Amino acid sequence: MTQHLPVLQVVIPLVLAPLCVLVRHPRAAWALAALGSLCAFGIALDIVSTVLASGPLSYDVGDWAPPWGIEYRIDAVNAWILVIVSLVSTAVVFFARASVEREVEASRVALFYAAYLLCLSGLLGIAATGDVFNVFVFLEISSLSAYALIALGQDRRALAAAFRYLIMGSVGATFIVIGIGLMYATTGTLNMADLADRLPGVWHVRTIKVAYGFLAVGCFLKLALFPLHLWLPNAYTFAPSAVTAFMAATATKVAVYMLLRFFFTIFGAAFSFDVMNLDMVLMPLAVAAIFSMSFVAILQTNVKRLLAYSSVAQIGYMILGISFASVTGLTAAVLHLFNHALMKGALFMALGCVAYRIGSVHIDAMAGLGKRMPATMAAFVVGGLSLVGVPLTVGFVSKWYLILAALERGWWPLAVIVLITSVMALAYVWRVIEAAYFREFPGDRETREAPAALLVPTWALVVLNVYFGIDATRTVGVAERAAEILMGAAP
Amino acid sequence: MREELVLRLAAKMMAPFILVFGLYVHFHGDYSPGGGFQAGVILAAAFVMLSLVFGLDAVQRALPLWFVRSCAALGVLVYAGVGFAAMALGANFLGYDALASDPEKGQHLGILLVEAGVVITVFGVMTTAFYVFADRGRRKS
Amino acid sequence: MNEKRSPDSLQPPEAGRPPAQHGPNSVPPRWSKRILLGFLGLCVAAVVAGFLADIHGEHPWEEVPLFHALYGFLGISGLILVSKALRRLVMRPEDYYDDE
Amino acid sequence: MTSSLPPFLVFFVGALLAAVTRGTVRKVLLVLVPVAGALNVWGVEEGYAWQLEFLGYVLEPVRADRLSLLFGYLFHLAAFIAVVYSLHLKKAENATVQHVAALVYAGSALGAVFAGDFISLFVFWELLAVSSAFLIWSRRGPGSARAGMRYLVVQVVSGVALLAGALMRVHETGTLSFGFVGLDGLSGWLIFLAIGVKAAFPLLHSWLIDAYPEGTPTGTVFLSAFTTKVAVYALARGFPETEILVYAGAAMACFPIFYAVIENDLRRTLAYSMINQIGFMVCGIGVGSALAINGAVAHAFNDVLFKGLLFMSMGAVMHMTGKTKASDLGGLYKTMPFTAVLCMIGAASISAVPLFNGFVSKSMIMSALIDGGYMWIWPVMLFASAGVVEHAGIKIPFFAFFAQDSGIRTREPPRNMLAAMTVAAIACVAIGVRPGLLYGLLPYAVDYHPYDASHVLTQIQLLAFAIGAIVVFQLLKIYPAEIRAVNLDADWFYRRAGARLVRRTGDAVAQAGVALRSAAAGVARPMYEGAFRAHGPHGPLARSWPAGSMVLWVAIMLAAFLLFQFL
Repeated sequence: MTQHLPVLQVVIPLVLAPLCVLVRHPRAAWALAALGSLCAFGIALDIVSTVLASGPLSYDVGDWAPPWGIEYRIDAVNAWILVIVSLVSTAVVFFARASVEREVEASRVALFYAAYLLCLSGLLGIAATGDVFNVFVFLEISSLSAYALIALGQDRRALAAAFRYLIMGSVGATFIVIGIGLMYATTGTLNMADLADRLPGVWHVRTIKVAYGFLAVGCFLKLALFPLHLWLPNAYTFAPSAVTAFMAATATKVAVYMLLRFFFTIFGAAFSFDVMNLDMVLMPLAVAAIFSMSFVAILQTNVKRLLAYSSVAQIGYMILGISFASVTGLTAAVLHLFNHALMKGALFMALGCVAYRIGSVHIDAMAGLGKRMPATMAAFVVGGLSLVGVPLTVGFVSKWYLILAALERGWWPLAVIVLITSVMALAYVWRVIEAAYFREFPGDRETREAPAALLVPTWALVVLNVYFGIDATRTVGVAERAAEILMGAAP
Repeated sequence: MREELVLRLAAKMMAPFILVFGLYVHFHGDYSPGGGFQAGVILAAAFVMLSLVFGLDAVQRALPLWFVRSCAALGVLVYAGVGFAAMALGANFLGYDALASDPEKGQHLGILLVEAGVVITVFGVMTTAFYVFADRGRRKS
Repeated sequence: MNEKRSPDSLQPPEAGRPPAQHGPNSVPPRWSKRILLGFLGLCVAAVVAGFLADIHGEHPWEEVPLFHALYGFLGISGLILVSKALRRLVMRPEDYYDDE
Repeated sequence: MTSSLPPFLVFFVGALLAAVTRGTVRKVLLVLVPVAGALNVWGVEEGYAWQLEFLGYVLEPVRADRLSLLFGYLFHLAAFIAVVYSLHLKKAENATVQHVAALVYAGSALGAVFAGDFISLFVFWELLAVSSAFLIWSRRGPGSARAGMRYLVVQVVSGVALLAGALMRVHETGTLSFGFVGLDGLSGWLIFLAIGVKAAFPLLHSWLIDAYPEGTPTGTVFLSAFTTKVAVYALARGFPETEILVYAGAAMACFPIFYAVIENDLRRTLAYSMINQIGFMVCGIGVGSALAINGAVAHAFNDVLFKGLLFMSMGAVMHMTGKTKASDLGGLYKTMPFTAVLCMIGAASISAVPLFNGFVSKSMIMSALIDGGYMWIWPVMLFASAGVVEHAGIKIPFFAFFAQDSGIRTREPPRNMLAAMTVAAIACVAIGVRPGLLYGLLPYAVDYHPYDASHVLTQIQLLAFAIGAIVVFQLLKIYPAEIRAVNLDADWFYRRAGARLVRRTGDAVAQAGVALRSAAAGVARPMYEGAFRAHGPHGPLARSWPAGSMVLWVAIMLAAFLLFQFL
């Protein structure tokens, strides 16, 4: 049975999704979603340990041998992504039971979980597959279900936000499929490993460079790289709390993974950096993203929106890590994929707790909550500190590697920028803390602590934030292995 | 339109043929142009036509929303079920060879069943989409 | 503009309380006289003892007789005068920062 | 001894327990924590170390040598005194927050002096900043929230500078170990700057003046003991014999005394006095000889005692009367005689009167200056030590307890406050009478005898005539009167100039933005109006306009990317 794990990882959530539609009962649908997430998480853990112990796994769907058939190929890089996605999904799904009951109409809850499972399986599929067209198919599965999930938000503007996301997402997906098509036209293959073999022979062909351009812009759009991030703030702000936590922690991460796969595994680091000068493209955009989006975040009054802009800035850190074009830089980027998923998951879930009790995540509505909802706000504070990069949290580990990579490359101004923007992060996190702890609670509202059903998953992620901040050997080990694979230094 | 005798009669007569043609497109999909996606749309088209002529309510009495929605889900299960069946018989996921004693027959059977899943899903999704949109317009007016 | 104002005008008037400013004569008179006399005795004793004892300086300036006494007196005099001058430069009303 | 715990752990565990206990149980616990910690640290011997691996580097969260052990003993003593002093706190005074923050703060200070590498140091450095900020916020007075925030920002910036310097150093030397740093290269300067902020170097000092008087009466006692002393420790470890420190120390010792003369708030006067005393220590570290380092750390030890005593006596006054301004106080000796006497012991100690502890450490620094050949710095420091008499020796006790009777009638402070002050006073006198108690702990072997006739007599002459000058000026009515006022200091640059700058830049940016927008509107309006007419006010296409502009960006990106590749 274990040899089927790579495909089961993706197929189990995919099969459970229609079951959710069939059973229609909200709690039963939730149970199926929880089952799917747990299975995916368990399988991901098994896969990652296998991959680390004995090298990449390969699975031929339908017994068609690659490069003709579809191959699922899992090495340290995507095993890691599978862990991130399924871990966050598991935490969010336990959080979602109470949160979704409050925020989504009862008649739609079953459909919600169906879409959730589809989105999960799409994201896992993108990560697991070794076939570029399959990437596109799973990208569409995850995106379409994501649009539906976002549209389920309470606010009327959720629909408009989902629609804009749909347009932008479709443009991005189209660009990616155009890129894939151009690659296929030039090389006649869709298998990643095969493409990697054949592409060096056609580096000089213009079609390949154009394909590269389309893939780059498509990925930039999907991962919300500044200035193509415009769809993200609204989508995150108006989606149901659980969806925001899930999407923020996984969707953009998987898009970054796509970028890494396309540019490092398929085209190769040499082509990306020597021929296409990818580092020179990415670095200014990353710096602009970090600076301008951190600044925008400082000025926000809706905390969900604030964190959404912060996400764009944090994506800037990952891209910055990639732009260093070194193993250390990629380690930082891959590490931050995981760490940022942990912190943003925790933060958005804490906000979900606030929304559950107060119904608003406006900064003024959070005044005095430090006393009324101590556990929730404590979770927010720890998550926020992690975002700032305070030692003993995962944020510090990421920043540490980013700065090391900057210094290694001799670009110390970038190291300084990373430190300065940490202070900017402190500024926007502080605004929330200030409201929660230093302002008086308006006396006319009765507010209690969020229920344990919400707090337990939130704190689970918070604890992981601290745990992997202190004991970073495992995460750093995997990230380094992944970075070596991507740079072509290890199989 | 309910009073238009010619239309009502023509629609009633055409519907079975459309359905049969849809099934033909499906079953012949592995040898000639066609397949699950097209067949599903053709099947759905029959009901779309019927509801245009006889009204949404009449069709929904025969084919309620919950049924078509379940179809959408069921088809996926059929598809994945074939995959799992192959897995249970010792092949990889969707490895049709294992479905029958003769690999070639297995391929036939597998593709047919998978396409059947696709037919059911596409039919369900198309009809659901039509229902949802048609319903929306009706409520507003 | 503030520099030109006299220090007293900065005082907020407070009715019903003795003025909060402590002038030089605010030491209780009877005690202060005894303490001052005792203090004067200490100064004299220190000077006399300084001449009697063998004072070995480490710094060249310490060769000057009664260097420490003179330095202490002049130093503090200078300190007080300079501080008074400094006040003209840096003093602001108490609520200067309140409108931050 | 391997059975010892890391010193900071005792305090952190204590803080955790203090957070969940109440009433008498917590009081017992609070007293027990420093005692248990002291017993623990007594068992720690030189060479004790605790290492762990982090991100591929060997970290040394605990590393004991004579220097860190001395500070370890000191911080336990200080924590004990300050904890006893704060036992009376009630719920209304935010007792839980204050107690927990104080224990974390003391534990972080211990962690910092035992930290063997930069990362551990940085962690404790930031913990110090955050935990101590709560001691300021807890006062909840007008301005303390803002002052606490300003304090925290400065401290965090210091931490960031430390981290940046440490990272560059790792990159240069490949080791994280915190030993001698020196001022070569940017990394050394960054670390120097980070420590300098905490040590209140001139122009970096104003956070201290700004924040300490805003703390709670008990909180300021903690504040006075730890933050700056950690900085002194770090300087002694990383920058001994750095010549610039001699001059920086001289400046620090001198400029605050002028401010102290005219400052009305007595706790702020003490804050200035604090910078002045740190000046002596910094100066000693700059000289760098064995005698000078001994003098500097011995003075740090003593400063914690007598400055703590002075802050405690002013805290007691503030606790009982709610006032700290010289212009509001006076005549309190009638109702608070014990406090007055204890305050005067502190004043005598800080003024380096023979038989008090300030004398035995300050003379070491003065002698070391001459031995080191700093002939022109010696008179400056002598002037500074005469200045101490003026503000801390005379002004503090005089205006609070004597001077003109303010009419305030109160009682002695709570017994725990008196007890804490008594312990500190006894320590001051004990070290003053028996310097060997302290000298035995110093980093280098000591062969220094403060009590020879020459030293004692010259010091008495200096002090007596310095006081004489004050008396004369008082009698001649030239002495500057106490006036309710704010004195501008370097904090003006960020509180006023900075605020103005931010405001003006903001205005300018806003204006530029308006101009830019109108210019852009001139170009974009015709296009926009065309689109507007075409699609109508609420047409479906008008609503998707933002999505359109997003797609426009996508197109621009693609075009730019391809152009970049083909040009």
